[in-house]
Amino acid sequence: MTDTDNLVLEIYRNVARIRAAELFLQTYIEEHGFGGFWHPGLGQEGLQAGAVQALRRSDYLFQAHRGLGYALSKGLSFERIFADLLGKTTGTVGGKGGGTVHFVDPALGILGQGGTLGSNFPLGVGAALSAQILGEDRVVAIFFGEGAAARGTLYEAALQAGVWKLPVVFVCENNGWAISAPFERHSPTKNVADRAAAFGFPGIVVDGQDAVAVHAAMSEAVERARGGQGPSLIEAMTLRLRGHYEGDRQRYRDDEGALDPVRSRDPVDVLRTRLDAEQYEPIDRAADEEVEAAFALALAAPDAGPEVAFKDVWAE
Amino acid sequence: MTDTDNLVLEIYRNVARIRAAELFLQTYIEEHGFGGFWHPGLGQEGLQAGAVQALRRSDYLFQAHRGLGYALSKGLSFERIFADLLGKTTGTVGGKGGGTVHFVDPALGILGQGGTLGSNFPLGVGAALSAQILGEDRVVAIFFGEGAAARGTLYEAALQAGVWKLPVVFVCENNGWAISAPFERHSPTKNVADRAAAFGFPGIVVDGQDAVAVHAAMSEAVERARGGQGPSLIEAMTLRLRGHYEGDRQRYRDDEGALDPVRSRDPVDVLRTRLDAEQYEPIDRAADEEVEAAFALALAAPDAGPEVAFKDVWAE
Amino acid sequence: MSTTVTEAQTEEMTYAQAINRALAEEMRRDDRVWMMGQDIGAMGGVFGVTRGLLEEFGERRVRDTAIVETFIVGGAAGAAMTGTIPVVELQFADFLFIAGDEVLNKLAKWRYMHGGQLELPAVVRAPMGLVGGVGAEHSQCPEAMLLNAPGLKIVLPATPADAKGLLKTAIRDRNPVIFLEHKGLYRVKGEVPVDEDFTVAFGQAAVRREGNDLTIIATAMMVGRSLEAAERLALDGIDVEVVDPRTLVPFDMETIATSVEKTSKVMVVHEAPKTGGAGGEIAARIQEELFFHLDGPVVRIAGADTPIPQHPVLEQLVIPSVEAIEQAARELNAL
Amino acid sequence: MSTTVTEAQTEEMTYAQAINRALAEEMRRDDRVWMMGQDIGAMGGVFGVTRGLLEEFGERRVRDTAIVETFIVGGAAGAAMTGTIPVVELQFADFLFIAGDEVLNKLAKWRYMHGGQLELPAVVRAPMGLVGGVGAEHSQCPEAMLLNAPGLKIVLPATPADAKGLLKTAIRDRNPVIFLEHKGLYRVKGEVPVDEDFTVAFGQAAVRREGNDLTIIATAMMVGRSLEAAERLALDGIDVEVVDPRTLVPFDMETIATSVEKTSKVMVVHEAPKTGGAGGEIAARIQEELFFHLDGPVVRIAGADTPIPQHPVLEQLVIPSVEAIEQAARELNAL
Ligand SMILES: Cc1ncc(C[n+]2csc(CCOP(=O)(O)OP(=O)(O)O)c2C)c(N)n1
Ligand SMILES: Cc1ncc(C[n+]2csc(CCOP(=O)(O)OP(=O)(O)O)c2C)c(N)n1
Ligand SMILES: [Mg+2]
Ligand SMILES: [Mg+2]
Repeated sequence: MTDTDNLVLEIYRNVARIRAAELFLQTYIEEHGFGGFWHPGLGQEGLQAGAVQALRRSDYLFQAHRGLGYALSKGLSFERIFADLLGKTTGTVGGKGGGTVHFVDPALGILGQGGTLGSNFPLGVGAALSAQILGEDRVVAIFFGEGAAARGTLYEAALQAGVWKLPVVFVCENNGWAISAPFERHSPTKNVADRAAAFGFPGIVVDGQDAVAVHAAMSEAVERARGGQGPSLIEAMTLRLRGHYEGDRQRYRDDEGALDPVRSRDPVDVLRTRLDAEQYEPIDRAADEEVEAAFALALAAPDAGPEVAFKDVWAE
Repeated sequence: MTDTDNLVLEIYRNVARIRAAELFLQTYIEEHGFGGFWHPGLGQEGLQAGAVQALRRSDYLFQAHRGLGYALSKGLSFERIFADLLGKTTGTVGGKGGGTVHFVDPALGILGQGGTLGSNFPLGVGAALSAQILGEDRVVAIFFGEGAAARGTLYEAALQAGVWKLPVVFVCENNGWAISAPFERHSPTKNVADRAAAFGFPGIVVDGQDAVAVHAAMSEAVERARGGQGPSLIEAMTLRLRGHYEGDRQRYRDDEGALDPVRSRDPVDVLRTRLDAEQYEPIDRAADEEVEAAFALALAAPDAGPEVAFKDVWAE
Repeated sequence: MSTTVTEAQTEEMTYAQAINRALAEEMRRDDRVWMMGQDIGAMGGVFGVTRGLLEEFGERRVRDTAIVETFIVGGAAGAAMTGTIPVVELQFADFLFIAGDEVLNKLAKWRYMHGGQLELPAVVRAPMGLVGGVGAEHSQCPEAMLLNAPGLKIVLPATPADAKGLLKTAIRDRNPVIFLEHKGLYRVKGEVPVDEDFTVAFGQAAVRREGNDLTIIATAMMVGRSLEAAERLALDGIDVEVVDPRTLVPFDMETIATSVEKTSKVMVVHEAPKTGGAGGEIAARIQEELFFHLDGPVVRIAGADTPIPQHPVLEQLVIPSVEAIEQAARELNAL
Repeated sequence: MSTTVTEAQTEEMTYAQAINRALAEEMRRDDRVWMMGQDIGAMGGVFGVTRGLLEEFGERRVRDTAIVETFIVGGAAGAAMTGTIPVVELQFADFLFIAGDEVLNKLAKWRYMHGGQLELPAVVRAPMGLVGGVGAEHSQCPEAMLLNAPGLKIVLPATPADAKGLLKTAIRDRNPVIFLEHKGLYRVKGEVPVDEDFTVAFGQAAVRREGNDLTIIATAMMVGRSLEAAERLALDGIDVEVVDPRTLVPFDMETIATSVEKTSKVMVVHEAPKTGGAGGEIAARIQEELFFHLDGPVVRIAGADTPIPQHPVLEQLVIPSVEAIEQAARELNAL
């Protein structure tokens, strides 16, 4: 197999795993409910896996709220992810999960997700600055939706990152919707990437349904960052296929039946065109099995006890 | 006289008046000190007068902290300006002035200046929105320095103003310095105007030392705003000739002796080339006299009494 | 207690519907009133509070914004200064701090700073408190963090009727008002006066239950929990008075003094963390003004000094339960 | 009272110089420590506090930023999570609210939210308080508005020695610290230990003056005014104890209890407005824990419930004067 074949397979493996989990959770939540909000990433698996694939383990990730694809692709196990979702002590946040969880694993470079949209920007740029100060070879990827791209924190953090040429890649998942708000009615620019000019670094639009294309664009941006040439913004065009959160009835949505044919392509299908059935079928099966086994393990793990609520405010 | 001659004369009158006051205050502060900070606008009189000249009385002004040129050009009298500076009850804020004053006069459309830099942006865009909602024919001018242009509030307010095509003109006085920070070391873009692309509206760079050029650019932007075509950003290139505040020794400054020859032109001189000595000399004399008389009147006005400190928190 | 014009006719509705009703009535009454916020239009708000308002009042007056909290609040301030009455929504009260400068340095101060030449009749609606599994950054009760900024009126409606009546007063007030809706109360039902002139005045506490032994001062969701605790205590002959201040600024010290003079024992109950919470202000003021009427300290029952855990079960552990209120009341009563 | 290692050798210097010294020493001691803020480099800070540090430590560790407060604080949080110790400066403490989300929702909560997996050893230096004619948006004392956000340590140095010792502790602390320097104290001189191991521990109040009749708990610039009032009262035989908590979080209740048990009369003095100020928390806690030791209410002497007027003369009217403190102490003593 060529390197490219290997790469496609590796990306496909994560895309398939994310998809398996997305579908599993969809059913699980329908049957059991969910405390808080679960924001499904269905349809965005390709870009999540493709982009994160371009990072090293030592690179830092600030993920968005749309699903688990980021953390999984960065190396977090399903068992810990599910444990977080279920509020088990075996999750990454020691039982403080449950509801809209905030996966974190410093050893894997997974550094969290701002509950207040846009708070990732200064945090991520700060992490990049830290790497620069320490002379460490690390790149920071900050994921965000096109809705969050309106926050002034993007402007401030990106401006300073641009001036200091910090090793950051801003990854915008433009899925067309911010809850009920369609992008084209809420943006003064055609693309989020158009705004990168204001920060003095490149903004690149890429087909978000093509994981390999996303990986290529991301790799270039990561290279740039690693080489000291500063930040980039990558805007992956995708589409939110389900509600904002699982259970959202989307009565506000007016694009039903007229989904953009490019943006609504299934990223799994797009990748499969590069593979044979003998290649992806075992991966798909393994993914389903992995998800089920991991979920069972997570379910069996101990629930967080009341003491969890009262610790971790302070480092002693 | 032609219309242009008249216009030049009118602008010159304000430029000369601002200059007279700037010089007067410089001496006054040297001799008497000043509570708080006085931020001299010396060298920026041309752009301030030229830009404001393009507004109607019914238009709204949110001024910056650099001097008194904005308020004066919008119609505020010297007597009230000085009364504010001296903390007299005859000022616009009823004795709450003194120190770094915040002139305001709703009847003249003078709506204030954010002490926290960048807070003018949402306020000004909100005022424009208000005009749009009420169906009023008003344009809002928001003045700010190139330093304040880094605030995320510009991004958020300009983005929404761009989407809603609100009648706003963002007027950036790029005087090269934000306290000790030289623009070129703190901006990822060559010009602030380059960032307007991110907001989806035009950004225009203009010679800030040429009051007539500023007036022309501003008039076009005001026209655009009035016609419902939305905001513009005008960046007037100027230079801070004195310290950040009166008394600043500028030990940090490294451009001494190498001042940009275009940006450091005296706006008074530039305007005079369009006039005859017979035209401007009486204006200059009148300006000096006006300043002295007004200052004397302001000085004689009553000081704010202690009761001033405890009122105006609430509208009853 | 309330300056109700006609309470004769009422209708049962939820707290969310009562807010919706107030918005609709005030927008009909006064053309200058308008709204902006995220998802308030076609969606009717993430909590459904603004449903139907876009349809009735149109896009000019009901505006969906981008995710621009500094503009939502700062723009409201600018619009309020120029002749309109903005009633803006932040999706979660926790986002007040994103617009901290606009709330604390603009809305609160700009009238004073300008010698009364500017007025800022804006209302910021901000849903606060626990609602289940939304975590530390979406569950806070921020009232105490606004209380040290003179110039803001702070409203904490605890019932559907109050939600309607207080919001109408907020919209009619010439000062900036932070209107803190409790997310956990949105679905709670109650009788609400239908009269369009029904308002609830600011600075008038409501005695939610009369009692002689002990006074509980509670706000927002803690009013209901305190009433429940009071009912349990009544079974043991402990007669609790529950007072709901409704607004923290202005604050009705008179009603509280009357109650304290009667009972001589006081507890303050709120959901926000104890340290630095509004209970500190209330307790300090009561002991300052009524020290010699007190049989014992003013006791504070409040949230733990932790952020709110994400976990939908754990989150309840860090805010006062009915049992905790009951237990503390028993102890205070036994003094 | 302080965990001073060696106080033997001291040097007279200003509060600003003491802060400068702490910064320099800690940056020499620990390579991970670095700074950013506006004008802190070549200019040495608008109040001259960081003079010479760029020259000694270079541009990598002493960084001038653009006017990007959300990045200054949020970037500090991100950098603190990843192995460095940022000590950032906001030019005025009022700007904490520009970065309200970063302070209250990130620094304060992100360790807890992530089960202790992240640590945020950042220091935010923020100059607060009156300094003369800089107005409502540049003169606030914001401590109370941070106090209801568990997870932040809050430090209020009142003397040059404390400024140095507390800042060194702040930089060595593994938690986020909001370090509130009083602008009105920058030029005040005092003896400061020169030992590089000199630190002042958090949570240890300083008894600034011993006395038997009455306890004044005062912070920041009010410590000096309270001491001055105490000297005047001493002339009339009123023996005042002045306690400076130094840090509000953690809070040294023990030292205060010892004092209150001795004097039975307590006053709390601070510069921020009274309503919602930190005095409420302190007073509430004292009466809660020491009610039966008190001869009368815990009295709060604090700023007026107004913004700070711009006028350099008027501004003094809205914060406690020595006379006001003296007068209130006389009244309390006469109880
Ligand atoms: C500062 C802030 N404002 C609003 C919200 C509420 N909110 C949560 S998700 C969301 C929409 C986000 O849209 P986008 O960034 O496009 O991401 P997507 O959900 O489409 O993945 C909003 C408004 C928030 N969490 N934070
Ligand atoms: C949000 C905020 N940050 C910092 C300051 C302190 N400050 C006052 S003026 C100034 C420099 C402003 O530079 P610029 O915007 O270019 O205006 P100029 O002074 O050059 O006219 C700074 C940093 C402030 N007032 N507000
Ligand atoms: Mg989206
Ligand atoms: Mg400048």
